[in-house]
Amino acid sequence: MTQRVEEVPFEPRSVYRRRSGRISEIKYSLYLARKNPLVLSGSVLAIGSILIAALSGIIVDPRSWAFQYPPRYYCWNNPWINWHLQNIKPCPPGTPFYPLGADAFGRNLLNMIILGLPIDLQISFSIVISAFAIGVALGAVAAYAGGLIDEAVLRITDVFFAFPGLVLALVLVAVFGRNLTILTLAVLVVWWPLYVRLTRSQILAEKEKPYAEALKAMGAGRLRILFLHIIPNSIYPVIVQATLDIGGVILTFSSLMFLGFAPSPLTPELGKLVSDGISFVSQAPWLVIFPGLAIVLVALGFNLLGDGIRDILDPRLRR
Amino acid sequence: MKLYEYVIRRLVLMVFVLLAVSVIVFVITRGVPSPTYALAPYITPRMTDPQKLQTAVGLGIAEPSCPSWVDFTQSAPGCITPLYVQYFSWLKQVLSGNWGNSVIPSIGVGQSTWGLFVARFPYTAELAVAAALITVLFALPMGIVSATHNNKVPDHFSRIVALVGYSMPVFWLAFILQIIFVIYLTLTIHGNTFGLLPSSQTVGTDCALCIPNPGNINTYTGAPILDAILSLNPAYFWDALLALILPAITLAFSTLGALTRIVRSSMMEALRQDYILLARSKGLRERTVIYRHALKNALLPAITITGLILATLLGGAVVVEEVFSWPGVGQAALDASLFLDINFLELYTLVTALIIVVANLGVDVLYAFIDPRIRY
Amino acid sequence: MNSTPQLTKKNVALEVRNLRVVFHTYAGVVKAIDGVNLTVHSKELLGLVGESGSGKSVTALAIAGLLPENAEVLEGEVLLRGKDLLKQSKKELRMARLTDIALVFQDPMTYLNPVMTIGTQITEIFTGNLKIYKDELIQSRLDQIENELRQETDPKKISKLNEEKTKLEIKKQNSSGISKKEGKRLAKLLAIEYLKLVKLPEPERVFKMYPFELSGGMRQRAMIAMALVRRPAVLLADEITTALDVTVQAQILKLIKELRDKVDAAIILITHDLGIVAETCDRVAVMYAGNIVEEGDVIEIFKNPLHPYTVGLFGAVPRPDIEKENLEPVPGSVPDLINPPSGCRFHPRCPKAFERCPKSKPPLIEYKPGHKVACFLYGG
Amino acid sequence: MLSIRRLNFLGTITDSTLGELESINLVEARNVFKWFPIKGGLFGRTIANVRAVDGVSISIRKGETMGLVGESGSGKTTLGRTIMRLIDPTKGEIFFDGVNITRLSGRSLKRYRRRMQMVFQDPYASLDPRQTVRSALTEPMKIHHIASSKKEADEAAAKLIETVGLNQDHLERFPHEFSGGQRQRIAIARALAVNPEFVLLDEPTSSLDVSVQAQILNLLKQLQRRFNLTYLFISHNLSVIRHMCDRVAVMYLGRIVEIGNMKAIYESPKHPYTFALLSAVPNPDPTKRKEHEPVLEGEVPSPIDIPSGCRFRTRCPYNTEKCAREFPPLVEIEPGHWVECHYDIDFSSARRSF
Repeated sequence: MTQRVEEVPFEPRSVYRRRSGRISEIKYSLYLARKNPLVLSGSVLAIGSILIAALSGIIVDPRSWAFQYPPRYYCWNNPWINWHLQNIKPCPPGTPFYPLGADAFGRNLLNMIILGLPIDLQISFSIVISAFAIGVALGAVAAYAGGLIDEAVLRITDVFFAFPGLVLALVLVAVFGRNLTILTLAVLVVWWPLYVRLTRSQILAEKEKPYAEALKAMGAGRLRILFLHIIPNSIYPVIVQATLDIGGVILTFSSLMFLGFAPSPLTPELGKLVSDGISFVSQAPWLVIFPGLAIVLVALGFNLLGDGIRDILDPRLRR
Repeated sequence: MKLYEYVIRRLVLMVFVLLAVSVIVFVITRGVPSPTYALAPYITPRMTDPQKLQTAVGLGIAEPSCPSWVDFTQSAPGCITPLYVQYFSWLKQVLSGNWGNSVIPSIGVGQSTWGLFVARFPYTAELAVAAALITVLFALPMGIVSATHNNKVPDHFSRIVALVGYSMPVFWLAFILQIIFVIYLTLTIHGNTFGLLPSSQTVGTDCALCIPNPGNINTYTGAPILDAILSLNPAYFWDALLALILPAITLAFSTLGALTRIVRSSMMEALRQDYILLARSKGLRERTVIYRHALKNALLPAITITGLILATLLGGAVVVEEVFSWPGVGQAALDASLFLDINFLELYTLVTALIIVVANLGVDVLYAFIDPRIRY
Repeated sequence: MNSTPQLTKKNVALEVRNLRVVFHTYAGVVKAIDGVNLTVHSKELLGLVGESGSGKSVTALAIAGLLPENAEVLEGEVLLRGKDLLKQSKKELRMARLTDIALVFQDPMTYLNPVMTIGTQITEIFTGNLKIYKDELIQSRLDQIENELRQETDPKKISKLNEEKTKLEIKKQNSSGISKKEGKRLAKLLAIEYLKLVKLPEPERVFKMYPFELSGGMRQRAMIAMALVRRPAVLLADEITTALDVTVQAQILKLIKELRDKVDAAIILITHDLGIVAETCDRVAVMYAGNIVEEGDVIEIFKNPLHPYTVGLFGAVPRPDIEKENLEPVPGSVPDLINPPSGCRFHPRCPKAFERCPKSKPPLIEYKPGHKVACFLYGG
Repeated sequence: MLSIRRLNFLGTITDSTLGELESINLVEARNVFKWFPIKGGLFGRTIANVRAVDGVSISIRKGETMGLVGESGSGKTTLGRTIMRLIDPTKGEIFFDGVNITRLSGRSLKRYRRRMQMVFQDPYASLDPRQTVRSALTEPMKIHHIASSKKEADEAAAKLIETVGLNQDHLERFPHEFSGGQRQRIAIARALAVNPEFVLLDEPTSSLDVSVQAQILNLLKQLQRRFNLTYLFISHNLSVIRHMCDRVAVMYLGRIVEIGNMKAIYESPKHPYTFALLSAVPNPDPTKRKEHEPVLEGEVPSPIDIPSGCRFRTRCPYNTEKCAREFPPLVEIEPGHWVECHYDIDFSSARRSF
């Protein structure tokens, strides 16, 4: 009935889109990404951190995390070597070979940060990917089946939403012991319901769109509509959420490690590194500052990327 | 459906959610670890084994037919009461207000868990409310300015602040603030250090840096600032306020991002709406257009987030409380999980779950008052 | 200038001269309006017809100074009471919207603020600008009292009304403003009067209702009341019946025709429906791709369309009363306004185009009194 | 009133009439109801029903265009969706080519889905935004196993796209790259991809501009001749219906109040609602202005709370006490022209009273 006459031709028939088709669509997205400073800086940070984490064993000596005996708290070539020896003070940043300084045991802080990165990223990715998979599967089933199944899934997520985030993880770790699998599961348990809700609402909205009905009228089966049309069309916000959550999971996981749930005193992890540095916070603040800064940069990278992707996929901007 | 009908339905649903939470917590805490954990607060080293077994039977954990304490600790068949029976007897106790005793050394072994929780909760509440207030006070203007100056300097600024707040680990920010204020600036007022509580109000926590505060403080509510106001003690008020500032700012900064983002996007959405064009076409002032027409519509999603933020904060900010030695429930929960004080963990989880569910309901009811379109 | 005697230069309400508007989009510069000239007189109903993308709504927004941020007015004048609105400051423009130019849009559901009552949305016009509207509010209430006194027989009520009258008259003499509370009360009374004027049943109740509680037709009436309550010199009605059912549309059009006689406004009725124009308007301007291609008296243009586009438009419309064997629409579609065709923008679709058309733009010339056309077939 | 072939209270067609209709009717709806329950209260009971379609019988003959006209909320789209089996009727039966398809599902329904296709109001929303035109056109062929190979499907798609007046370059593009009229052409091509016999056109031109609308209407007429299609054309635009249809059914609040040949309906309407609708349509001829003609007051009542007796009586200028009390009978006033009204009103003399 309603006829909305779009008067202003905002519709972008851009020069970049003259050659149409799927390839130009991707090209167009890349063009938008290049134009968007958020995505650019975000992807530099995110991809950079993934690369460093992947190559950490090659870039630095994996043994640099171990205690250096005898403690080399004196810095090489340090003019104030005697002063340091007298005060047993961790090596400050800026000393040759120790760009970020060293801790009280003489360990190179930069090396430790590089070695601490992989575990955070690995665990974060595995948590987000599992939560994503569970969420999309359950959300799709709930939204598409409807009725009792939907109700059941919703109520289960209700229960998990009522749990205070970190606390369920604390309880689980406390009860089941401190190993990385348990830690991962503990965070996953509080993380997956969000994806179920998000996917469900997306699919419900998508299901109501006329094209789904058009497909039904055409004779397409339920599964065909769901898998070939509705899920691909509703997945983008979930992907954005996943990108944003990689940073969030890193923060949560490192908080757990910071709070003392690390499996061993030698677990190479950034939150653990911060908590190790606390005893020296008044003499050697860099031991707290730099590992934390590393976390900030990694989390920021993924958050920027997620924000940017959201902007790019924003239909108002796009169509 | 009428509003009260809706609320009743939600309350019924809420009871089920809380029961489910209690089942999960109970199974995790009592079904998995050694059966002796649940007994820890009630047995002393001097007890003989039969006495211990008797205590276990009395608490409804062991079957009366269990031959010996050794059999019990080894979970011999027929010795441990089935979990569901345990659950119902536990539920009965809990509903009558008996949450058991504590085993946390830093808090006091053998104290009543409920009493402990009640003593600590006001601290958490004070911190949570302060942090939520700071969040709203900063996020609202930042989000609005960001939306009205889209893609200009104020927008970039507040987006960056929000993003950085989003990406910063709370424990790290807490230390950075402490390094700046306590170590480098050595800011002290009234002889008190920023971010640390006056010792007279701490509940047996490790508080080496706390400076004793003389003064007549009556504990009316248990929350330092409120007590200071109620006992008309300005010096103590300042001390308590100083102690609150850093932890509250830390918490607020971490929640600021989420709220700013929501306010910004919903405000932008509202400003894009047709009714804004009509309001402008009526010749209204830009101020009226933004603050009366757009903001009222944009407020709805912001309220949801604020409610959620407040609810999670009331559940205790474990990390911040730990770093600032803030004697709230979050810190106690951390200690409880380190010492496996299952009584406290159960109480804590259930209360926080209750707070979250109630907050959600509150937000939904508030919606109905703000948005005339919503009818339940 | 015009054939009809009452439409002399004296009561010109609004004049648009050579208006050119572009939109900066990241795809390029959209040349949305390219030299529009438009004159509308008081108490006249001008129809502005065209298809989507022809620039009719943009023209309305440009007149009201409400173009979005990415729009730019390259040149042109919008003359209202001898002043060029385009050259005025933001504040003066706002004042012009407040007092002289009112807009009514299509689909009032999205144009009315969902969380404010109809009443508030009308009265806020006055309560936010009490200084300007003081005299008008008091005067309108005094008129209302006069009317009521004429009908009232109950002596108690008469004395009450008289009391109010003297009070208001004192306030009117007084140079100081009126209190917010008093302003609100007067504004409410005025608003209800206008809700009655647009024939809303139970205006007092509608005053307190939210937009979602009203039906489409009622919302449209409320929006018209909102526009008229300011007594504007120009009323721009943008596709006001598009979202409505035919029967409700007929009611609203009837209302518009009645109001035209009651209020002293020039009404520009923007629509894509030729039937509505034929049914209601005095004069019509046909727009195509940012240009006015034909303008003139309704009967003249419908009887004797000159521009090939207008002819095509008529050929495309199915009639409710006559059975047409075939519709003869203009082939093709509206051009891309980022790279509009050179010369006459219609020439790529024009069946009668000749070599001159792509070369230069035809001016809008007076083909005969009361009928202007922009086409080289008719000179220029 | 002429010959009165009374139907029973709910308007079911008697058996004797059915026999003769069956052979020529391609699509038939018999006494179809569609009520949408409104849940409420503490336990989510059904507290009311939206009676979108409230006892409708309609038959569409092979090769004709049946128009279905009514205001928003009259239930015309719901009726269309019920006929297409997109939603299940609360009560009543749908026949396609003489076969009752009301209870069919799965594979057996799919066979009929191929023979009946649909074109929607909003062409952009009815196309999957992530699908190229080629993919959108070949998908129905895949679903119904029409093309034996990918190559064959591609060739068919190329032919189709030219049939609707676009060219093969358009096949690789996405829906958002087209204008409204082009999108509707694509949607029409997609409907034709499986060689249907019946096409439901649900307001196919109401979001389009006049000249584009005319192009699409011409295309639809041309396709009907070429492929021997049967149309059910749903629209609120009476001028378009007049241009397109052979027979017209007028719906008001979930019921068909008048049905008959296009000429009969437009030239001598018998139901006061039909007459009001027709007189409300603005005529693009300023010399025929309806200056002082009264218009129908009020708006369509809520389909939740339908007036008793005749549902049009709340707005009808001729309404009497009988209208409130009794359900109006469906009367055949001339062969094929049915009206649901208590009275036989002569509008030509009654023009002023409206």
